Amino acid sequence: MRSPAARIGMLLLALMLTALLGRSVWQLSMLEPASDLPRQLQDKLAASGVEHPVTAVLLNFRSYDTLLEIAVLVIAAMAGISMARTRSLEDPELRTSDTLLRALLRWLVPLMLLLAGYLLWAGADRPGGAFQAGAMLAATGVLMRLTGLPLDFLRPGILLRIGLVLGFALFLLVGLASAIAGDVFLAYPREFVKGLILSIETLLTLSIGMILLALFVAAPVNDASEPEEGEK
Amino acid sequence: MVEILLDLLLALALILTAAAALLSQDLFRAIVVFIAFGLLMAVCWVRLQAPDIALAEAAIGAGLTGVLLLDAVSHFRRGRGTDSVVEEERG
Amino acid sequence: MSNWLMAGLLFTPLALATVSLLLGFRQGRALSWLGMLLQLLVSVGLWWLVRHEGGFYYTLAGWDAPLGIELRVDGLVVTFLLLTTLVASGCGIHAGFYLEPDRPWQRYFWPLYWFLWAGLNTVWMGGDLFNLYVGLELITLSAVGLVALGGQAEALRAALRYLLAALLGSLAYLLGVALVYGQFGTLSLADVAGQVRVSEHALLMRPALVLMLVGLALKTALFPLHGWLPPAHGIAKSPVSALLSALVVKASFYIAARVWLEAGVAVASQWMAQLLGVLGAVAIIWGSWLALCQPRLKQVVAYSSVAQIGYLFLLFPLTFGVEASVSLHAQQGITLQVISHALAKAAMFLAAGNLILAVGSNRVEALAGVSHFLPFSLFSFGLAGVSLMGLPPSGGFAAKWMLLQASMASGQWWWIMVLAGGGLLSAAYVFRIYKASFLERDEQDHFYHPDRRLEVAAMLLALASLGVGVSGSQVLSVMAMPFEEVQ
Amino acid sequence: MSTPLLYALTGAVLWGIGLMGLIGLRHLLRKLLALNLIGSATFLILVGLAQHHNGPDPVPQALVLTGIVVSIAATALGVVLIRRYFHLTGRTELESEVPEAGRDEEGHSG
Repeated sequence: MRSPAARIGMLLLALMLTALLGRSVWQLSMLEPASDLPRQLQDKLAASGVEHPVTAVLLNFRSYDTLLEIAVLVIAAMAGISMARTRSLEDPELRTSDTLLRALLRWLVPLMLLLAGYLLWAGADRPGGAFQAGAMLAATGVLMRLTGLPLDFLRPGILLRIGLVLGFALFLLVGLASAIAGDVFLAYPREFVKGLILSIETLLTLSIGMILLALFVAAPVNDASEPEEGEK
Repeated sequence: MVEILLDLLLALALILTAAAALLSQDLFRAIVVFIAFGLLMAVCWVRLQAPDIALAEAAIGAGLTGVLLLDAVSHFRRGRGTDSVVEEERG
Repeated sequence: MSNWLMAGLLFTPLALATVSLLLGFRQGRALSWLGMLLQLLVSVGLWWLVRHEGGFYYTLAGWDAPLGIELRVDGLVVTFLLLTTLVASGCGIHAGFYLEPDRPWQRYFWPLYWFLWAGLNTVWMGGDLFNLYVGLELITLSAVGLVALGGQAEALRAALRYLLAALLGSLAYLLGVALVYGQFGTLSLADVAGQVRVSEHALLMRPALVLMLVGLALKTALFPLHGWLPPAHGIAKSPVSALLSALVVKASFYIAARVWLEAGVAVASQWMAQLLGVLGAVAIIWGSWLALCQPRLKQVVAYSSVAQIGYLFLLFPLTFGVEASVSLHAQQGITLQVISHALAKAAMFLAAGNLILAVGSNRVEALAGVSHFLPFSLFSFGLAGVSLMGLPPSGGFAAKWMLLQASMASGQWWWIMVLAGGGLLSAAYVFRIYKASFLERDEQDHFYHPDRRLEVAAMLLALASLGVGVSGSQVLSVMAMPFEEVQ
Repeated sequence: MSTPLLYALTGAVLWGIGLMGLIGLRHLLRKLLALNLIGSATFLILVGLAQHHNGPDPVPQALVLTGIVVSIAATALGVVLIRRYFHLTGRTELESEVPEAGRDEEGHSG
């Protein structure tokens, strides 16, 4: 594939990187701990509206990161559906006639939806939250698709696009609302913080599930393409 | 003591699966090994007392990424119409 | 007042992206005019505010750093916000009339465009190392999406190459951030800068610094990591190429510069600074030379970006181990270079797009005779070229003049030769385009005439790049003290 | 040596493996796989190094969650692009200027 010299070069590069990186990690681990961030987090956790620290960081303390991260997901989904077949995303080759699988699915799908709901609800005080729940939703969708169940809502129409941005839009509006109320961007009003975080998470779960599913389903079979500039 | 041994084994398994996922000749197998890597990562996160990441890694890192890649490989295998398919890389 | 302006600045691009995703291309375009106007008002407002009341920190979500995320707004930042508004609006207006509205995938142009803009604003203001990473990824993914939009195989290949390189760069940067967090226990750049000065183990930050700089250099396309840039910038639609060359590569450079100036100079070594400078110098010469050899017009402009990016990396040797006044001089010179290159390169790509539209080909020799038909666009191309060459009175001249002075004052005379050589080579490749377009050709005299508005957008940006040179001192006075606390 | 430190060092090794894969492999999906490995390695170092002294630290854990979502987005975008690229050209590698026969020869020599 590559010349032997190039291979040895690559190997040396990788070994050097590993050695230097390992040395640096080792040296840094010898230092006295510098961080009092976990302590600060504990102090302020009560004011964040959720009991689970990771959720508090994601949806309150560093909510701007999370907002932009959803934006990144939406971008990927857009790029995906922009290349998809425009009529329908159904893939006839995937349809299965396996009755056993279908019967199994009839039980499995509600169970997985239930699990997704649990993960979402648990996020407030235990491990779980919008991302895990959204991934579970998407996994359910993937299963349904693999067995050929029709997923008409994934047609790249207006409904799909609304679904993709629903969670993001609510998040953004909450951010704006606090700014209109005279506070900084994304600051939740103290008294509603719990409810707001839960509603944002719920819609985020739906949107994340849809985005991940759309990305999976967006099989690029659309032949139309833009001619290169100057080639008409 | 047992825990340290477990951690060492896990770390070794991570490195081996990572190398195997990249070196495997067969793309399909490479991705299956990669999914195994993701699951091992999830165990790792449990050992690092990060259950949130473990859940996300298992669902997103191993599950969805794996399905996405497997789907792509089967797409490559089916080829595009009658064209010859450049499926496996050489060397 | 500042709360309202900041909320407007953060909200508008994201909201525009969301709403325009639900609309078609034409409605999205109409809405985008409104968004550009809002961004202009907000960034002028912020600029005015900072000019009169000084810079400030803006704590997002009401949580102070290091737990929360703080944005920093100072003279330099508002200047870059304003620059982004000008350049992105110019490119957006151009795109609005350049792209074919009836293609089904064009509806995704505006959402990607606005997400890109949101990412740029985030990066200029970012004071949190991880938030900067997310901002960078936002920029990268939307930029890749724009390159690939409705693309042919060539565009897809360029987009994939770009994606792989950019992701590797981001991950190297993130690895550096991970090491920094392990060492200092904070993600706030200001905190890191403070700790580096007092910590006795500060030198252990070197590997993290190297990783961040290498990752960001890959994303900025510094020689020899520039391989992904010419295909991506060459194949994208002209307004997209303009955005990428003018703003996107500057975002990663900006982060590198801030990390370097706030924390890096305290822990770096002379050879690191000189190495970065030498790579920049090679980029200037090699990139200009390759620009001269390219058969296709947009490749010429793209390789010229590789060369112009090289100038930016002279920042590192000219700010390391030199007197504070020299360092400030170099910083101002680099800032001017960023601004004037952004304006000039955007103008050049837009003008190149118009020329290609007129002659129906991307090849340089196909330009023969176009000087009669499209003098306006050709003139814009030339004006932008003047700035790239560094001739007075352009912004490029002011920038290179300041770099020259900084080189002399710090005794690093070798950069002067590079500055001179780069200027000559850029003159050569701009002149080559002119020569091709002034050749007479009899057989073809039916050029397509592009929309007047396309030509105006290019011309305005070209004039602005000239204006930066004329009003260089005013621009710098607004920035007050570049890269320093304005609290 | 503590557990987190062990995993941080594992992350350093994984970075090396991933980087070699990214540069050395040609198949685009394999490159994407290597990038994912590098991502996991980075996350291990981030959490492992931070938790070495103080035990569980929710901040880097939250960062890693964000990072995982960003990397699935990037991976998915990559897969979509690769599939479309394959659909249009029948290729799964970037270097396609070389004609088919030439590539076979190159394969034998490598």
